[in-house]
Amino acid sequence: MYSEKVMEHFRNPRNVGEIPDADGVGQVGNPKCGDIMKMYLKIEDGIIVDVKFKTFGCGSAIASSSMATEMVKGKSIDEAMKVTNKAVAESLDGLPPVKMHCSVLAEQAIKAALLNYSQKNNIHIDGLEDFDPDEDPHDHH
Amino acid sequence: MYSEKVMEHFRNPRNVGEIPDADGVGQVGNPKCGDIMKMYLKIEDGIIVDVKFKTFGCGSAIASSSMATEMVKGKSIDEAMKVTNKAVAESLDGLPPVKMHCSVLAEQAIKAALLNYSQKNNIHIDGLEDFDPDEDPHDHH
Amino acid sequence: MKNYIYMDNSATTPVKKEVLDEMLPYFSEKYGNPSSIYSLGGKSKNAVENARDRVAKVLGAKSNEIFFTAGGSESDNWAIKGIAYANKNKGNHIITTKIEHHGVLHTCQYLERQGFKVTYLDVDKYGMIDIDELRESITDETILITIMFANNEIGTIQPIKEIGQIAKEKNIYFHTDAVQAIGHVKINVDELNIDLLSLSAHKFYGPKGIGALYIRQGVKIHSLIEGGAQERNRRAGTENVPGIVGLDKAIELAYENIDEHNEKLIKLRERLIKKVFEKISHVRLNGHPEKRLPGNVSFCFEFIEGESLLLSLDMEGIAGSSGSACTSGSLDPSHVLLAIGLPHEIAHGSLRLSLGDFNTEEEVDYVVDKLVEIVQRLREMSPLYEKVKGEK
Amino acid sequence: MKNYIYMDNSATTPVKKEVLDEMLPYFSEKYGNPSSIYSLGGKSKNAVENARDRVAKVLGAKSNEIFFTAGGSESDNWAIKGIAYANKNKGNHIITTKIEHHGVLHTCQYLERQGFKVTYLDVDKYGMIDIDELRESITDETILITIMFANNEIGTIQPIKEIGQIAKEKNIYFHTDAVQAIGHVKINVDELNIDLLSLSAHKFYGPKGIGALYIRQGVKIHSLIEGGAQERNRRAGTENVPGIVGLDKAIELAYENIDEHNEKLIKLRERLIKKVFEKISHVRLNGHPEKRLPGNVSFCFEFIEGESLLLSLDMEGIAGSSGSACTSGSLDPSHVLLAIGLPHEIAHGSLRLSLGDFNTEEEVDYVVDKLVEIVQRLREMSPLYEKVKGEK
Ligand SMILES: Cc1ncc(COP(=O)(O)O)c(C=O)c1O
Ligand SMILES: Cc1ncc(COP(=O)(O)O)c(C=O)c1O
Repeated sequence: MYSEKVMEHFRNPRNVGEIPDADGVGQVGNPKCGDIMKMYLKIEDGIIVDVKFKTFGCGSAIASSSMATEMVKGKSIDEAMKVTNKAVAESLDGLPPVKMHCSVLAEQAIKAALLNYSQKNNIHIDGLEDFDPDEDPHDHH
Repeated sequence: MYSEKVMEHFRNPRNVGEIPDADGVGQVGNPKCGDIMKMYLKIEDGIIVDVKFKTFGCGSAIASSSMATEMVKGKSIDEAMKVTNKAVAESLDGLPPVKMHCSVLAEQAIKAALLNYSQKNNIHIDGLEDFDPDEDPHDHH
Repeated sequence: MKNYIYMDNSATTPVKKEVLDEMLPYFSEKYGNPSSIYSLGGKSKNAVENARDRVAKVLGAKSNEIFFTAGGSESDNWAIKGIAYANKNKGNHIITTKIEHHGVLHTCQYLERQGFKVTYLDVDKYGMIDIDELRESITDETILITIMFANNEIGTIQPIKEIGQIAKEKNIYFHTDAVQAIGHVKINVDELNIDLLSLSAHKFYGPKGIGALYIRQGVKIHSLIEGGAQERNRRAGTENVPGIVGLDKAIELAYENIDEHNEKLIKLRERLIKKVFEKISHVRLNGHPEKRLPGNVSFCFEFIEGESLLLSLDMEGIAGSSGSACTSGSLDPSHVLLAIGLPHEIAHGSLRLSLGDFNTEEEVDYVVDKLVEIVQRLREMSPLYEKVKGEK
Repeated sequence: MKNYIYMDNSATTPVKKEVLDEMLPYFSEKYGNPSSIYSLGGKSKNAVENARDRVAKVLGAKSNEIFFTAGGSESDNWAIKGIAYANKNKGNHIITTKIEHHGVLHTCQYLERQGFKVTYLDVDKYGMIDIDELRESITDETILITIMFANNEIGTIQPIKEIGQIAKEKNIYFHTDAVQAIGHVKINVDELNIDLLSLSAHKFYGPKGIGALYIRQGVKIHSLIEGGAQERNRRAGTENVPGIVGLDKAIELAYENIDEHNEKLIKLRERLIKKVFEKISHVRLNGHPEKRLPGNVSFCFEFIEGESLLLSLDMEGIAGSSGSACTSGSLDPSHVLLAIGLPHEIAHGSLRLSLGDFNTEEEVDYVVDKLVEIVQRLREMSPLYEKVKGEK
């Protein structure tokens, strides 16, 4: 049911953990739905120098988190903002249709962490104007 | 589906044929239903000295005819009148329920031949008062 | 069972060795439930999806239009009841024929008892429907036309393309019971405008108890068996994986060299018919002379009854079948033979010999010889034959 | 697939060697159609009738009360729809529970859409219905009570005798889905006042795609699959003879030494439960502590999600199952776990390990060791676990 890539990221997830002095922390999803993702970002000069995640969820939720962290690590905030759920899913060689919401969650977790960063530092990030981290990703598909 | 006895009588039916100068001939059944039995009796001094049959019908119709001829051969008319369809079926070690009408036909064929004999010779046979050889045996069960 | 001659391939067929070999690992080794998440389940899932792809390809359909069932009868019931119940707001009229298999006929009769209206089309002496009669029987209430592809008793193949065309024009669903056709006829559901099609594996050297229903995408239909999410939520029940694998292999073999296979069967069929007509009098061939299944031979021998013929053949080690519904507890002869206009007494003397991949010319010749003897013997015993002899 | 540890015997089981051996001749040698008149057909017919006798004997029923189907789902659909349609003049109310298998639940929901009324009984935290609630939910319109014998997810065994007693008193038909119970529980339909009972062979080491429905003589029921005269005119379709033969052998083996077999399973089950509780914190056992299937173990591990647990187990060569309907496309956790009152987030962390005849103590110990590692690893990854660690 899952691609080899998903399984590989599930088996060996990258960037699991916490960053105690994170510059931005975001959490999306809720336990009722069976998925929660929490992202920690370390940001220096507009560059995401470190990222860690913790996820409660199914195989594709863990793989999506792992892939998303890989995709934003070392990137600028603007570049990170362009990491869409589709890009995450594609990098994983696809997800089953019923699991697409996991990639949505991953995208949102990054954005939630960036939002947190922007609010703490009182800076504006293009594209986060209408972002609501509490929106239910299950409605996206 | 059939007992060994039925199959044996089907394979080697006794008394197949015609009696050209028969004293009584009876035919029952109709081609629409798929069974016709014709019985020929040779009667001397109230004793059935010879009997032959011809049957168009299924395996149990042929076996029932054969068994019925065996059961009346050498018997008096009164004894022959006592050969019921149940007795024919029992002598065959039973018939499937949907085939019980074949034994009814055999009983009726004997009676029809006896009726023919009684009419030709203007004698009374006990038990044939209400007998109607054209009655549909399918209604019996 | 050496020297047994099996000529009842329309009733069922032996599972071919190649088919059984494919099935075997799925009983005790690759036994996982296809709905399971672990790898053992994945193997079963793959096997099921490969089979679905194959069946789709054979029919010119899409994989998501193939649904596995427990056989032809379930497929027929699902198609007809499913369409009827799901579309009763549009109308309550169904058109079928008088010569359908009981899987269709009894389902239509059941729906009549539930308030639906059913037209049973007549057939001509060859068992063919009249396309004009079909056209005229359509009303504003008609929601389904269900007409069999090829008849199981007399082998007649219906003008499916014309039927499909009419159904399409009138926007009515068209189901065909192709249980006897699959394995012998090349079928493309798009070219023939078929919306639903039933098939059953044991008619083409696959196992018993597995079949499929083709349902064109977008067709509005209820499920027959509700429950788990199998078959994309439309037919519940843990998949019969070995059965599905067997169906897969059997349909592959059947269509791999279908032309050769049909040629061989037709040759045997024509030999059998020719020899019987040469050697036995008062015999009729039922069904269409050309538009018939390659392996189907259906005779009526006058003055004798079919069951005693069958029993006699069995005593000689020959398996055939009667058109008559003897064993079903009915005393009426086959509804199909009556529908083509045979009188009862002649319909009672029917014999179907359905040829298959394992039959040979020698077998055909042997069967004809035995038939000659048996028919003669039974006729000698028959009071109906007397007259004919006398008349001659 | 050496060293593969299969603990999903409630999903399906491998066909036992003895069972497959019995089946094999019926594919390619004794392949006759049981409805045929010739001797080859007679062999199939005998095999089918012997199986019917056996199933009847196991259930304390009469042979003519056993009908073969394509599995548990078909049996459930037949029983429920068949009773509903045949008795709708008497009433339109059906009583069932919230924890039925989808084969029952979705059928009841289908009937609701057709105008029937359905009461879904609650269960307590062990998954037990309340007999008084059942009694109170009966109305003058009630025509059917359908309550499962034993639950497939949490293993809880219902008070079937009491339910049967009530149904009998009130003159209401009682159907039980015994798909999980057959092979593990001794059942006598007369003692338990069961009118209809569903079973499926692949749950007790028989093949997939074959099952049976017990229908007490005199019960008024419609057919689900109309057509030929098979199964005494009540379930059409050429019989799946090898499947029926397999069911026969499998049920024989299951009941031959059922006490021993259950004792062994219960020992394994208790070992597994005890060890998990010893070694893993924040874990719950779902279902009834005693009134449960011998082989059923159902846990919820807090702070982790079931699917990632299953995938991790599979990576270690262990097959288990989650209560969650992940693969079915639903995002909700199991309706059974919600019905016993678990909050969503805990229900998501469910794991069912269902033990079977081939499992060993060594396997149980190995699985526990792996579980300890996997649960630890997944919890370390879980943002929910952080808090608990923090709180400690
Ligand atoms: C309780 C219960 N009922 C019904 C079924 C359905 O049986 P089948 O998959 O054989 O149709 C199952 C298993 O799948 C079950 O566990
Ligand atoms: C034309 C036709 N339709 C339906 C069926 C029923 O198929 P099954 O016996 O697989 O249910 C058969 C054969 O029995 C058939 O010949």
